[in-house]
Amino acid sequence: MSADDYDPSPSNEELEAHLQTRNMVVNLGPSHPAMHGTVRMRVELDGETIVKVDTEIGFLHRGFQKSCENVTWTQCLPYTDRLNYVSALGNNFGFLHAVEELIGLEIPERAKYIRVIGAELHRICDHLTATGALGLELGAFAAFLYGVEARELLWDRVTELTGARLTTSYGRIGGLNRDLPPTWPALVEKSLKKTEELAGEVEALLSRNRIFVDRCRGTGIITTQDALDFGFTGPCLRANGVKYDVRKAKPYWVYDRLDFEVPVGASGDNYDRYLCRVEEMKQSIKMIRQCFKEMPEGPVMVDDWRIALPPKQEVYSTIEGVMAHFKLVMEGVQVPAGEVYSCTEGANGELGWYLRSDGSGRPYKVHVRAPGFHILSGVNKMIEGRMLADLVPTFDTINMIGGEVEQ
Amino acid sequence: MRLRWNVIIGSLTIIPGLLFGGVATGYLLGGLADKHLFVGAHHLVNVVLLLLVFVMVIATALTLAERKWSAMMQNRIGPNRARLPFLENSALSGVPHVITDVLKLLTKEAFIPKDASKLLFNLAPMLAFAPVFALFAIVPAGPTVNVFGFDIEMVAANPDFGLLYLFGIASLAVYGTSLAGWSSNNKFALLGGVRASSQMISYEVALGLGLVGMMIAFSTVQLGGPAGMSDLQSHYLPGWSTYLGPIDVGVPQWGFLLQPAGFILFFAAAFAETKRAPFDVPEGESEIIGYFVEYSGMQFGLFMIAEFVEVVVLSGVLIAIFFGGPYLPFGNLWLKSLFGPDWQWLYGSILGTVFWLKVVLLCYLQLAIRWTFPRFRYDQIQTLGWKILLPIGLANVFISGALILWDPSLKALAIAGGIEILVLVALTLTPTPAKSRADAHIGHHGPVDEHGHGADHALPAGHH
Amino acid sequence: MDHAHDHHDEASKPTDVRERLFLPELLHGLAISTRKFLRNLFGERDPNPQVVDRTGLSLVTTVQYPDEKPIYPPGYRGLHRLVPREDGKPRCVACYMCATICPAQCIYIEAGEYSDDDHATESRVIEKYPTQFVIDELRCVVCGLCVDACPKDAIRMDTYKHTPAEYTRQGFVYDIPRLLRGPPVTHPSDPWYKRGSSEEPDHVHKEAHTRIGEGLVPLKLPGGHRVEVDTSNPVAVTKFIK
Amino acid sequence: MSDDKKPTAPAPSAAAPASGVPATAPAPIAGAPQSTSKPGAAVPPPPPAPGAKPPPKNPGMVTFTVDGKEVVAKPGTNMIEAAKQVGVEIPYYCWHPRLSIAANCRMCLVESSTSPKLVPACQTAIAEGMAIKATSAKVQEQQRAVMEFLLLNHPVDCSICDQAGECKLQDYYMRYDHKSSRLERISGIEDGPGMKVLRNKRKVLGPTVVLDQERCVLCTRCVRFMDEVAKEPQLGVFGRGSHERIDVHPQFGELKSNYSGNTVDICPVGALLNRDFRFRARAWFLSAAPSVCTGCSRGCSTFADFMGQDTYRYRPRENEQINKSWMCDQGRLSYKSLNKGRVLQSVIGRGADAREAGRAEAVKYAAAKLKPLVGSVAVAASPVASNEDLMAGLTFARDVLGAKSVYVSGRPAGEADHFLMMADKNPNRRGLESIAKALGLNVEKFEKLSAAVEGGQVKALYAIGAEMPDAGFAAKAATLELLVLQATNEDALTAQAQVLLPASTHVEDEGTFTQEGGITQRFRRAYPPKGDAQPHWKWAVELAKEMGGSLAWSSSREVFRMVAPTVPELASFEWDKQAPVNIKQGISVPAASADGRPPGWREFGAPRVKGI
Amino acid sequence: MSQWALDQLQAKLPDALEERYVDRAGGHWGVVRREKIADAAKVLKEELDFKLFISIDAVDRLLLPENDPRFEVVYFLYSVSRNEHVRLKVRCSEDDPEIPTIRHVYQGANWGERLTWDFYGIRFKGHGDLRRMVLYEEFKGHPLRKDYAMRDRQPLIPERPIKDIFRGPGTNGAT
Repeated sequence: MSADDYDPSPSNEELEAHLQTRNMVVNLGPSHPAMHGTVRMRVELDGETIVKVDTEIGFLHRGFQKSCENVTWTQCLPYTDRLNYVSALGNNFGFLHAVEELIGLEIPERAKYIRVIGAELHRICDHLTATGALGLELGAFAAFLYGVEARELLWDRVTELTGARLTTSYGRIGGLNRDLPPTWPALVEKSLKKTEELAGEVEALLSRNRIFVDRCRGTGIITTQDALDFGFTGPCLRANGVKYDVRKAKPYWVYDRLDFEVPVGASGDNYDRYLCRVEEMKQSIKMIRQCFKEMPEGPVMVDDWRIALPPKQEVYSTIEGVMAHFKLVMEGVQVPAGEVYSCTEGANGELGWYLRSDGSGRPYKVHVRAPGFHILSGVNKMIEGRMLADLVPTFDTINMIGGEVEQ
Repeated sequence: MRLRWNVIIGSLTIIPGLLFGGVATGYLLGGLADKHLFVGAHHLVNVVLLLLVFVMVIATALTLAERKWSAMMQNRIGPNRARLPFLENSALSGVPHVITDVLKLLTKEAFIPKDASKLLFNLAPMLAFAPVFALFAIVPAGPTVNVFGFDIEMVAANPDFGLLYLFGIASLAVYGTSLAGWSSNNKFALLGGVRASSQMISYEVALGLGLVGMMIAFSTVQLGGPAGMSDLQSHYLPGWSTYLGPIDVGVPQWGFLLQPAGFILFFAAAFAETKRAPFDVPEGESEIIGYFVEYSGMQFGLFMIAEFVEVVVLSGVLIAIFFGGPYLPFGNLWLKSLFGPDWQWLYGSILGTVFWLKVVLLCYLQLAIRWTFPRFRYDQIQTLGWKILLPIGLANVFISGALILWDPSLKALAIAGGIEILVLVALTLTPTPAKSRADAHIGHHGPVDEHGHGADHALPAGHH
Repeated sequence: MDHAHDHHDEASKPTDVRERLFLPELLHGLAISTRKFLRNLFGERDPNPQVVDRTGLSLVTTVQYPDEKPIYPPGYRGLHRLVPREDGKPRCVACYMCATICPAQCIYIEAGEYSDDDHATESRVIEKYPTQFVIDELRCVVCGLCVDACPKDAIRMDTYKHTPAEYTRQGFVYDIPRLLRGPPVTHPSDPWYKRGSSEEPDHVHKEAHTRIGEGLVPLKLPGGHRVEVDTSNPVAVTKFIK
Repeated sequence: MSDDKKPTAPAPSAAAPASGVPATAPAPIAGAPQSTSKPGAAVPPPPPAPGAKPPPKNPGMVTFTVDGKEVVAKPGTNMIEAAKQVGVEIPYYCWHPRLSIAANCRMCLVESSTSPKLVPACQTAIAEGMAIKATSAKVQEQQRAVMEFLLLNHPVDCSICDQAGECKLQDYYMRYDHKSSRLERISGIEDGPGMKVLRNKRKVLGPTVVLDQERCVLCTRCVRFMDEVAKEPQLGVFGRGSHERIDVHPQFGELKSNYSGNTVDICPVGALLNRDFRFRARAWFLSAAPSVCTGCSRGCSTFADFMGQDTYRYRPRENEQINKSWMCDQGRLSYKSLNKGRVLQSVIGRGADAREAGRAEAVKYAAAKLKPLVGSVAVAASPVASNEDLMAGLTFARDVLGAKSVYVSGRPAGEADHFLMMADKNPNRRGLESIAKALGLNVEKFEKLSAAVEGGQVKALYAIGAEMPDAGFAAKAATLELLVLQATNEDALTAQAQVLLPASTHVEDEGTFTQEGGITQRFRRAYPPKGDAQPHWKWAVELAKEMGGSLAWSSSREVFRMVAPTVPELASFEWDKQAPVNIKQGISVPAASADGRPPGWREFGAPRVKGI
Repeated sequence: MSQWALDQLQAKLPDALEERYVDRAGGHWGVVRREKIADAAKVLKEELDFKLFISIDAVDRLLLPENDPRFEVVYFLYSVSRNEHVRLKVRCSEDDPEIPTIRHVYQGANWGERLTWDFYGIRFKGHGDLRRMVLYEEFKGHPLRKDYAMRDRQPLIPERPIKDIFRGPGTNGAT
């Protein structure tokens, strides 16, 4: 259903002419069930129709950049986990990729594969959350819990991989903290099967359900022109039919060796965004399976003590090890002075990093181009003139994550 | 594949047993009342038993069932933390939560916002609760049987304007919600109240139209009594019945068979009246939280319990009108003949139990719908009500009327209904073709510059 | 029965009669939830803490936390512990590495010096020890960098449990008595295996002028053979592959 | 991180080649081929004729190249320093600009066009036309080998070594080696320790210094310092080969010198450690502020190393005129008074009536008490206070209190020695005298005040600083009707004050001292004042304001700028250009940052653990 | 990378680029004259097909060796058809931190410019709605400037009086 249904004809205006009406302004958020994270939307309503939206963020602002500028490059990692906390690994690895590009460092093959696996696992988690929450906030609670159930299974695997389910801190400059657990691939395969099943159920509950379709199709539309203008990337841009995916456009790690497709939509509405996400999950599952098949044995960390902490036994028993260890911990990895803009495909789109180093162990400037920020900035284009209830699915399909928007 | 036999056996024995005991008590007490007080005194017993015991107990149980059953549908366990003092090792399937809920609601502060209209604010929960509660008065929960020489009706009241009472009282419920929304001095509540009132008023039309077909078919608006809709459904379609040994079988003239469209219409409209998902926009917990956003404690509890009472009442009404009331689809006569004249209350109690079991099943259906379906948008509800349900209802009345005129024995109506049901079933069972709109475009991937596909090629969708 | 009412333009029209009819797809949905409902209602739940391995009719994936505990995988980052030596004192030498790398700055250390009259040879060799070692678990972000940064294997997060709830903020401030727990850990490279005290070994001094290289003192290992690194708990430290 | 920086060669010579190169802003490679002809030009194109020296390129200067970059230096300049001019760092351990050259660490070996072998940069004289390669593969291999050799017997001690963070071994290891150990492990235990020579790890050399012989790289800087600078040759090298070690000469028994702390400063590794600083803080947490030692009237330039609102140590700061690179142990320990025994709260009343008060209340109270006594208030000023404090305080005394003369208090005289320590223990006597003179106040001896108080002529006293040369003065002060005292540290006199105003120390504010030789030095603020303390000048400004005067100064810089022109000795001092601006930040900046919390600090404290 | 775009930009707007260089990772940068940035953005978007707005931020060069002028504002744009990022830079001094807005060229620059104003205090001329983005209006200073200390405290501010626009039964509308 589109906004045309609310089209006050001249006769209506005549009827209401003698009534002194004024638009109602309501605050959605910062504490509101549909405002993911804590966003405040000052919504001006004419009846049920949104006349004007003023999005106000900052309630979850954590000073990401300032914090990063005052710690070593390694210490930034826990901060990056908390950007898009649903897909922490993607952020984690994205940041490391940028730092490695700044150093000019090539990481070991196996680490590249594991990074792809981790990033794609978390992409699935992110999309499961987005699609599930879409169901939840439209009222279909079951769909959400099926999505979350699958996500939990994957997070269990992430726990086995990284040691924590949400805030992973798994990557390190030059590779990874540790190798895969030995039985991990089999568990992942099992979880992926279950995920496929559950995601299929979510799809069966939603995709063709007329109520759902009516709620999503034709709502939250953004034109391609506007989407590009606002800097939409990821599924939100692809729902408009623009085939821009960093994994294809500028392949990093091993994406150029993987066989996957990038789903695109056509109309840029909530429904297409939803379908894009559903399809992307399938592609991600495919990629993970390929990675397990092709992954070589070998180290997961570069062997250079100026970058990587020495192996623990070297630290315990040799002066060389303990010195490198101390220097790395005290001063951080000495990233050469320079600047770089590097991007990876985060769950919500292009996750760009503009890093600047002054040659010391601490970043001079860490700018993160969080995809969610730009998408949220265009949200008023998507819902002004629409109904209040359309705000809810729109917020879900853009997968607004407070952490990355407000940094 | 281990099964939980305790649950299976328990649900097969305890629930029917309890229901049976309750109904039997009702009949016997009714008979005693008539015998010792005055004729018709059993209606007083029914008021207490049906409205205060059955409806309230089931509604209260639904507060738990809503959570427990939804958990089952969602691969969860559901509430199981509350324990009774001496049974600390057993969760008792979460039953103690009912008690703790009540305790919590009673002991919480009843908060009244500053600038709220206090009188109306306090009045609204009562206004929301009372009408739904009164609705059940005309729903017959069992056959009329002879106990101790008196005809005992299992209904609180049996006015000859039956359904009109239903419509009348049902439309009163809107006051509670709209007053609650307005008096709270909260914009979200106000939005909810406005949504609720417009929705409830709109759907009364569809609600009425859904039943017109049945009224025409049975030529009555009464529910209970021998000429009421409930009892009429125990009859078979003329000529389409036979005996298998002692058991009578045939095609019963249930409203569901005669009027499937009317049933769906009425069901949908009644759902909208109860404001439950997918029609819960007045509540819309992810959008505006609802008209009762400012309520707390037992005042909120009243809104909540009113909703569950509505669920029970709606099930009762649906069963009385469309699912043969307390009667089985076949074998009613045989069942009646099993019991001697002095034991007719047993026959009544069995059928009463059947009625309540049907109610529980329909309650499950409503809960399943609530937890599975997304919610409509406010304007889509209006569209559905006025642009879809209303024309269908009118067409249904017209076609049904014509069929009844053509064939007063209702057989033609039953055939038409059967066809409708078959079409629906066929459509549901055919496998779903793989579909997603994005599919059409998958494959346009690869390095973007290869395609040279500029962004401006994409559709400027959505701008009509 | 045809509910499909055209209120979309062509582009966004429902494509399928079933979708347009509302009911078939709604019934599909109901079938899914009812199927799960029946399976979960009548099926016995498998309480296997590894959720992905659960079998049976019931699909319930809940882990009833205090009653059923999930199995945390090796390397799981739980509550910190200060690793004790064999003699029960912390391995920590107050080098401040963990306090330095901690992004949340939740570790507070004060260092002290073992006095000369301390009779434990280990202590005399180590010289330095923490008089205070405090972790504010409320500030901790559980990133595990402290474990990475420890050059003595003295802090670990292999307790496989979370920080328990407390009634006061102060309760989350863990000091040495609360942190010092778990099995002791030894490494062959620990300095007290190399020498008895921080003084110059006597014979080294004597032989210094005669033969170079005699200063090498054989490792004095407990039990006369090599020390095994404690492996009962997986070493939750960074594993590098060189 | 100890930086043995010496004032670099005069600017004109360094600027000469720079001006020749056109300023090419965006050029990708900054004019590499412009100064030398070809990469192969290790030997200059016209080979020098044997015996005949080529004519110098810059008359009076020596011109040679380091890594292809042309260096012009005065004859006799050390090669390491000359290379630093063009940004080439040559690593070294044993070399120190103020000590004789030992050339025993071999770290500074470079390739020279004048020698077939590698030559030590510290020892080799620069020569005209010489071409030095400080970063060639051969040199790098040599540096790596030296590092490996130095680390061969070095214990695995960074964890307990105070030097970690400012250790040259660590710095150079990361820069020139960063390879793993090749030391054989004890057989059978792969992850066991390597076989290293054991020496004494905790040899207490004296009251100040403790030695770890295992960590020592035998650069002999400490021995040379004691011999050449302190002129107390107490240290020596003993033993042979891998058993060589530093120790105290037997006849001395222990290292007992007022300058032994400097050996710790110049030790490039963690072998010599200060017993006072030992294990108290990690070097990388400490920030350093340029400061001045207030221990005596020498006024040595120092760095005050601080974390949070505590000073942890003083380190000498380069000052060619006053203290070179050294300072005495007594001065080194004088930082303790900055942390301990401080007056941090205003106190009103004396004896039993004393109670703590806020700043505003104390000022109001003092003003009310002083007002009726204007004209009869005696003024005492301590030469421990900075010039700015005295300027403001004495201006207040003259203009508002109507004082005609000032009594000079201050610490009593102590012992002096042969090198740096002076008998006068007050850092700013010269400053006080000149300011008082400039303000038209008579400078009076303290004995006079003492006598006047005893005799009852002086009933009220306004004192800037509580340091009194006469230990018995506190008892006499008890007879005073009014004593308004601005004090940094508690002593006997503070108990007698009617109004006690907490004053900040010199590390808590910026300002200047004029030392005995008349040299004025500026010190910078390390951290904000502790507690309720504030600088003397600020108290004076507030008192003046309360009493109806007008001293409208809001910073010590302003005080100086307003008053100094009238003081002939200070008029030419360029306040803004003195003292290095760059305060060294601790590596962990946030750890010891603005609001002064060490890592992990929490407001409600933590249970103290004893005897684990 | 983006060399083509800068070449084209130079050809079309000869005086726009002040400097060009290549960073460590091989990215080409163009330093645009301050007054030309809006024109450059327009050319890039409309003539060179850099339609996708990527990001905007600033750098405070206070502590870098080369720190005059103090601020650098960085722009990133992307062309889907050419698969190319373009990196632009505008420099402005501390005394006059004002740059023409590109909000009318890219709508996405709205929030980015507000964020830059918020964090660095760089004004964008013609923006029209230059409010703070994540901090509150009463915030003193601009936190990402290098001279804003890590743990600077902000003064407490009184609660802002919020005028309710529409009331229910209590006060009957107009307030």
